[in-house]
Amino acid sequence: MLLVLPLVIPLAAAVLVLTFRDRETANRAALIFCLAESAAIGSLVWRVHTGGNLEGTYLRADGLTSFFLVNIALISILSLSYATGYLRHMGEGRFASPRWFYALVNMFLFTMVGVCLSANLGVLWIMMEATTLASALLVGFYNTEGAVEAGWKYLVVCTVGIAFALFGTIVFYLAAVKAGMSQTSALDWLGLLAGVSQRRFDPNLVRLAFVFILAGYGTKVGFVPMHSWLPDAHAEAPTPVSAMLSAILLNCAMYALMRYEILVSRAVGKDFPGELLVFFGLASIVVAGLLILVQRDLKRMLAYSSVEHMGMIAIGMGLGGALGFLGALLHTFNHSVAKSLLFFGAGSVRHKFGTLRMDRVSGMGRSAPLTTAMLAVGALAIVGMPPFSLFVSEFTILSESFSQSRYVVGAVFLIVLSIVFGGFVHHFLHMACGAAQKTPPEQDFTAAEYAVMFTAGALLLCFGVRIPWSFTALLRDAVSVLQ
Amino acid sequence: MEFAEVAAGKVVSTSAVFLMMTIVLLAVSRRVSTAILVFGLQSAIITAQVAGTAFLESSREAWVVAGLIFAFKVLGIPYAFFWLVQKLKTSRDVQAVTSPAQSVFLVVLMIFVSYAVVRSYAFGIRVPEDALAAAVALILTGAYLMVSRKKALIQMLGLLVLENGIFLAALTTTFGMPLIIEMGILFDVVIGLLLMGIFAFRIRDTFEHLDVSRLRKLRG
Amino acid sequence: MSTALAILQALFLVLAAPLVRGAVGRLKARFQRRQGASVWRPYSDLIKLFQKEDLIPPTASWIFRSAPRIVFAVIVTAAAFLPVFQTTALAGHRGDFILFVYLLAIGRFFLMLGAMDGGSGFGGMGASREALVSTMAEGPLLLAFVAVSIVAHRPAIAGIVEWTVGQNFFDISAVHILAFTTLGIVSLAEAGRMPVDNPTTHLELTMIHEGMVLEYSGPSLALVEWANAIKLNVLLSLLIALFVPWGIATQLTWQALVLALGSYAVKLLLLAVLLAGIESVIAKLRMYLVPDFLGVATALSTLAVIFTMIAKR
Amino acid sequence: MGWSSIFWTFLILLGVLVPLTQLGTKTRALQAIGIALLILGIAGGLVLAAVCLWTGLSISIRLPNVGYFPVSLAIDGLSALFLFLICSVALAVAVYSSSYIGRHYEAVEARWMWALMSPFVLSMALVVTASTGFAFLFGWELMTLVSAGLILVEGDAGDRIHNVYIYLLMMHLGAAAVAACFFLYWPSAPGLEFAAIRSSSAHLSLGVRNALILLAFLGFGTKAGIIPFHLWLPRAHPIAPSPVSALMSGVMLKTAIYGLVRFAFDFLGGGPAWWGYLLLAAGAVSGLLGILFALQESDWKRMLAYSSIENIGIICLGLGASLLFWSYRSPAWAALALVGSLLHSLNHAYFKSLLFLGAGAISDATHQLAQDELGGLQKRMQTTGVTILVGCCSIAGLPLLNGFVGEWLVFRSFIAGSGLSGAGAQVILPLFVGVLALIGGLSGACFAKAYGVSFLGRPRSQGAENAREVPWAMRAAMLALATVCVGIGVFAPVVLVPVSQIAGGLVGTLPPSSELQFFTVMPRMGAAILALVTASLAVRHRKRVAATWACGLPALTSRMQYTATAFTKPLRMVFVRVYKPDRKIEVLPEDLPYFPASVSYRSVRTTSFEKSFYRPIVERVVGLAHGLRLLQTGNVQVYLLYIFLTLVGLLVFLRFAR
Repeated sequence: MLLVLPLVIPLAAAVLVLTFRDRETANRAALIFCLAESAAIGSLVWRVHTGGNLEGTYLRADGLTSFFLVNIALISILSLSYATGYLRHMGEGRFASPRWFYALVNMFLFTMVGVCLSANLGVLWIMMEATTLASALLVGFYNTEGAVEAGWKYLVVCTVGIAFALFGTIVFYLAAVKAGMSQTSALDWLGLLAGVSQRRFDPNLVRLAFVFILAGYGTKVGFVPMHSWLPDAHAEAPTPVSAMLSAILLNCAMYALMRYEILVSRAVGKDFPGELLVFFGLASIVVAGLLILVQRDLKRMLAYSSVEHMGMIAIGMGLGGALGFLGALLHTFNHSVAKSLLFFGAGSVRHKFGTLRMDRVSGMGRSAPLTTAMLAVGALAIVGMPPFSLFVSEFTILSESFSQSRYVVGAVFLIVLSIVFGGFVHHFLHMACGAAQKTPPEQDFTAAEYAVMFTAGALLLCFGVRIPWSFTALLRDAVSVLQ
Repeated sequence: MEFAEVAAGKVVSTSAVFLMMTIVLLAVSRRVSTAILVFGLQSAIITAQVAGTAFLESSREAWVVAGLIFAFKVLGIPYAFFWLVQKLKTSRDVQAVTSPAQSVFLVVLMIFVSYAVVRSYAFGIRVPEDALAAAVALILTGAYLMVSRKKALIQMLGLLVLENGIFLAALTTTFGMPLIIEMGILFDVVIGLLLMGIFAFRIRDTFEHLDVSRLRKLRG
Repeated sequence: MSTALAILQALFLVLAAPLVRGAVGRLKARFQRRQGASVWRPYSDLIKLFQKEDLIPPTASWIFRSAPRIVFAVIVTAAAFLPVFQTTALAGHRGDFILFVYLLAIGRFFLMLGAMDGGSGFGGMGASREALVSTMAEGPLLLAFVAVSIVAHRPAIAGIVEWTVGQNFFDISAVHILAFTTLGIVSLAEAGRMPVDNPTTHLELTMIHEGMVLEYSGPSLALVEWANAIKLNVLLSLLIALFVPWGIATQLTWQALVLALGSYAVKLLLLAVLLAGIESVIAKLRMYLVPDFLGVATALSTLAVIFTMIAKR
Repeated sequence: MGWSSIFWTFLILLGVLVPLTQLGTKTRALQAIGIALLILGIAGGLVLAAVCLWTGLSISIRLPNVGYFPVSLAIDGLSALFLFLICSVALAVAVYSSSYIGRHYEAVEARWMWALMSPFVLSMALVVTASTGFAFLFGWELMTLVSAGLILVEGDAGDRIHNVYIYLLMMHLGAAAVAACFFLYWPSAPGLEFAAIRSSSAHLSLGVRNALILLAFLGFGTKAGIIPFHLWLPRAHPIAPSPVSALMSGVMLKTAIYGLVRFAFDFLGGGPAWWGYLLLAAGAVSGLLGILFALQESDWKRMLAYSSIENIGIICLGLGASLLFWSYRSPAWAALALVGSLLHSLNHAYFKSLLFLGAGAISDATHQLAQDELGGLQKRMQTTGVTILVGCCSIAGLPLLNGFVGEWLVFRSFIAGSGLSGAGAQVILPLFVGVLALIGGLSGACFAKAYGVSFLGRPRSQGAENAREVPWAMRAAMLALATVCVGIGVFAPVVLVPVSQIAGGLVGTLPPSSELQFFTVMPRMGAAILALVTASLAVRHRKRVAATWACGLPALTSRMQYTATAFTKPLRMVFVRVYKPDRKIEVLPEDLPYFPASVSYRSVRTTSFEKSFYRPIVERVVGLAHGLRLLQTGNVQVYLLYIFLTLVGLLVFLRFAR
């Protein structure tokens, strides 16, 4: 029951919310459903923490699941609260009204929760593919030229990528079957977990499977050079969706990779998947870090920054070790909070200045001081400055790389951090400072928007100074799954 | 029932050759409708293979899968494609960036590569070499179609071919995955195509063409 | 006894300074086949100036009047570091020559400030040129000290003197010759003598020291001039003490002291002759050749330090 | 127990309460209480540091872990010295600001200023008291960030932004190097507690040790503004509000020195001789170029910024000498040189912050900082003038003031270098006496010019003409700092004793006590000079105020005085190779060159480091980024191709990796 509830609620919400034609009602209903979903997730997580893993046929929940579910719940509450204010300018249209928006968002949420809860590698794949499908329409929601283009590219590139992941899944299944496992348990998580440690999997097949999985889910995570869809989709989607894409969808894809990493490293040793992850992580941070320097569109820059941070998480995962996993997970969470804050800020900038071109915005500090302050917090956090939380997680990952004497990884990491810092600070300073621009008559921001941004900022600060005890427990459970 | 078993065995073993032929046909087809028909044919061959396997293994699940594939990939999807072509009112040309001769050359090369790749693995897992090679070749061809054809519809088709290849690979190596997973995958494919169809309409409406290589506003 | 003598020798340096200046002037005049003024003339100049009134520009602040007094005070203090008749001085410690050099720097610093307080163009001009000269002179001055101190294994002026007295004159090393030359050049620059500065003209193209003191009159001018004379005397005595100290009293007996006084007077006279000779023979350098002149001193002093490596044992 | 609670109070006051009182309310009274709390907190820190410094007490407190990383603070001798430095300067700055900020900024800006200044001081205190790597880096990054915020509060026009940007970027690069320093210890000292780092240092391989010192040099050198990593310094310091400039120049740079000493001496315990040569070379270059650039600046704050580079150079000379002595196993002299540079750090903090506060007072009174527009201020601002004169004399290294103390110690250790066993070192080290003397001479010229042009003679502008003395709080702060400068200059042993204890603790042997005795001469000498000056001043003379002779013209005008630019012309011509000025002379009208209606002359000095070192690097990085941008073609087919190629690449890797 606990396992099914987090899936049923958004599904029901998606259907029900379509019946509310009135915007306000739709807003309220969506929020209520989201809170209900969070409560469901909360009780599930509590149950897992106190009573151990929950196992079902196709669904299950362990520490890692809990961690990502908490992440999803938090960001979706923030995004939806932000959306209630953000959508106020939206008219009615086919597929383009608030109720459709909420319906699609709830579907999207359903698929992501599904990814985390799946107990079967096949179901995992199905849910991953479903995330693409559910979010594609959201990316193209505005139906402008850019949105349609981005939506198409997103759909095509991710579907192709995911197709390779399917092939990888099949090869892994093959390896399991060849190792003598029954057809029913060869995709099942618990079965496989027992299998990889007790049976001898053909290492060649496992490696082949992992390569395909990496290319496939890696596309969804946004590893360079499979990241091409990401800046388009994140920049063109409505802001709350951008936040969800960057802050939780990428994490879900990373979650899928983590699951495989666990299995593969037990089957063929941790070096093989680790090295590949570190390689793609490095490629991602270097390329994305450099591209951040030359972006003109705020949301595009944020999207590249997501690529960069996914690279960091991949490095943490690939390095492994106590700190590597810890850092990767912590960074997953921190990045999602910081990135959603930044996307919310970007949404406010668009409302205020009517553009996201960073070279056309200036004097923001004077005309929109609160937004600027929030953006500043987000920007400082995302470049890994204390006292914000990403400093801690980046420190953790770096510590692991140096403790393994991986000096090159550490050095590249540090240099990229500086490049990204340069990029972000350059763009931000030029937006925030200078004489105030003539802006269109004051757009009133709703209290909800500020409350959301403030909450995110407070979370960043809080996790940067002291990680709450309850979260540490969550983290410990998750890391114990990974190790 | 000797004969039926022999026939089923033949179907399974020779289908690879037929699939190779469809690949070459896809490479040279210039018209959208031809490509769709070839795809339908390809799906039919795969259906036959599944059915053959189902018969040989006498597995009920496999029969269900065969039925599903027949319903969707042989009938439903080609029909939907034809409907799309009609609705979108686009030119019939596939708008390739390579000439048919080049395409054939590349495709044959891919088939060759597939054999080379498969050989190194097939030995370890003891499966029919031809069928697996055909599967890999399908994957590669699907990828090739997506890269080399500018029209949105053919990209969708390329994706389906790729999917077919993956399915075939699953079939030949493991006699298919659990039924519910297969159904889920198929469901995803269908929904994916539906969405791509929606986007095809939107692209047509917004840009008044279907040439995806001209969608280049977002870059850098 | 020793302390009293130390006070005496410092007082001697201060009080005899105008005489040295007068002597040099007289010798110069002789070299130029002129009669020249009396050697006591500087004293009467000072007395005359002390009796005049102090003219103060309306724009000037307290710096203007204090500067000459500070300059005088520090030069007098610097004089306390020199052994003249005996091998100890009133003040002195390990590393005291750094302090000595920096005391001279205080004087220059305040003289420049005083010059700029006058509010005319000439003060600034003189100060600017003084800044150039003093900047270039400080390095070689200290390096010369360092070279000698390394050879003597003593880090203080008095110690060096003591060590040198114990050596044979003919054992003198190349380091000493280089250091002596350096110190000589620097002394010319520091004391404002030819070829760096011409103390006898007020030509605005060339004047350095005279430019700085142009606005001063009366007692202030007297103090500046006296201080300048002491500086010359101190520098000449320094040359004597560091390089040709033989004859200086190592024990405090009357005979020794008389001998010390006598030999000191002779050496001072010889140096004065040398100085007068140089000033009569050499023309004033162009302003922008002065750095080259001091550059030579820098090079020599660097060489002196490098040569200590060989000269030490 | 009691002392550590003072430490806690210090942290909480500065970190939480003061910013809250400023940003949390708009009540004037509460904000005033906040300022008072800030001053109180800093004073508490000062007392704590003083107790630790003079009694040798050491305190450590442990904060809750952040993630996996322990956070604890400890005050040992070295920390106490730097904490003392930070708190004492910050105290004066806070008192100064209590008047200055209100006069210069609107309410909102003032609130931000106070709200940021308090964490700025705190972050510096964190850096010098941190006893784990995490805490250190936390403070280190925070310090940069908050100071940049303070600069931005002052104003955010286009060129300022560029300067702030360069500041932030270079600081970040430096911080990356510093972070790498700590991380290199991770394999041997997980947790990065200083105690573990210290004990594990002995077992590091030579390669790692060399890498560590190079990274430390890079990282801390950037923060300290060692040439060629100084690019940010003359850009960032002048544009900050004067009290903040005082903190940045006087105090923040010293945290880098602290870091360098911590790593090179405390952790690594000295190393091969080339470490010493590295620092000596860097110190010589920074010292000479720093003061040469300062000499040519006629803006007070830019000049002071460059002079900070010079003083950092002197400190580095001392550190280099110390490392060299240590590598040749004469720890006593190493300790002496270390005492010299530590003391010069302390002294520079005092006179530099004094001068920056003075610059603030000048701009407060005249609304400008260009020396060529000032003049005659001494008569109009007596107290400010005297304090600045003290500062100028100190920074020029004149005896009886604190600048001389540190320099003398460094000089003395150079000379002692002749006793080293290494053939090269025994000549090279004494030769550095010449370098330091040249630096000293140039700084004398520089500050005589600065003070003389601004404070003496006639006023050159209306602003200078109408200058008024600044309020008492500002004067009190400057007077206090000036008193400290004189105090240390005359009674040096007061601070020499604890500092030599610290140096002895680091190096293992106390510095030779016979050398430290030198400073006992200072009070007597000072008394002698003072007596002579007062006596000669006391003698009554007839005085008359009379106009200066104007060569027959009706009167002298202020335009006839030497300007700062004119003053340094001779030196500029001598060091023309260093400056490489771009001169532009424009004579109008052009067809009559001998009868000009107007002549305009412009001379711009572009730092060649920027042209030849930094710009190419930046251009290459940005060029690379633009190149990568082209790969994102926008064509979905190309994107798909990337995926396929990646896959093929991975498969090939798989084929051959086995």
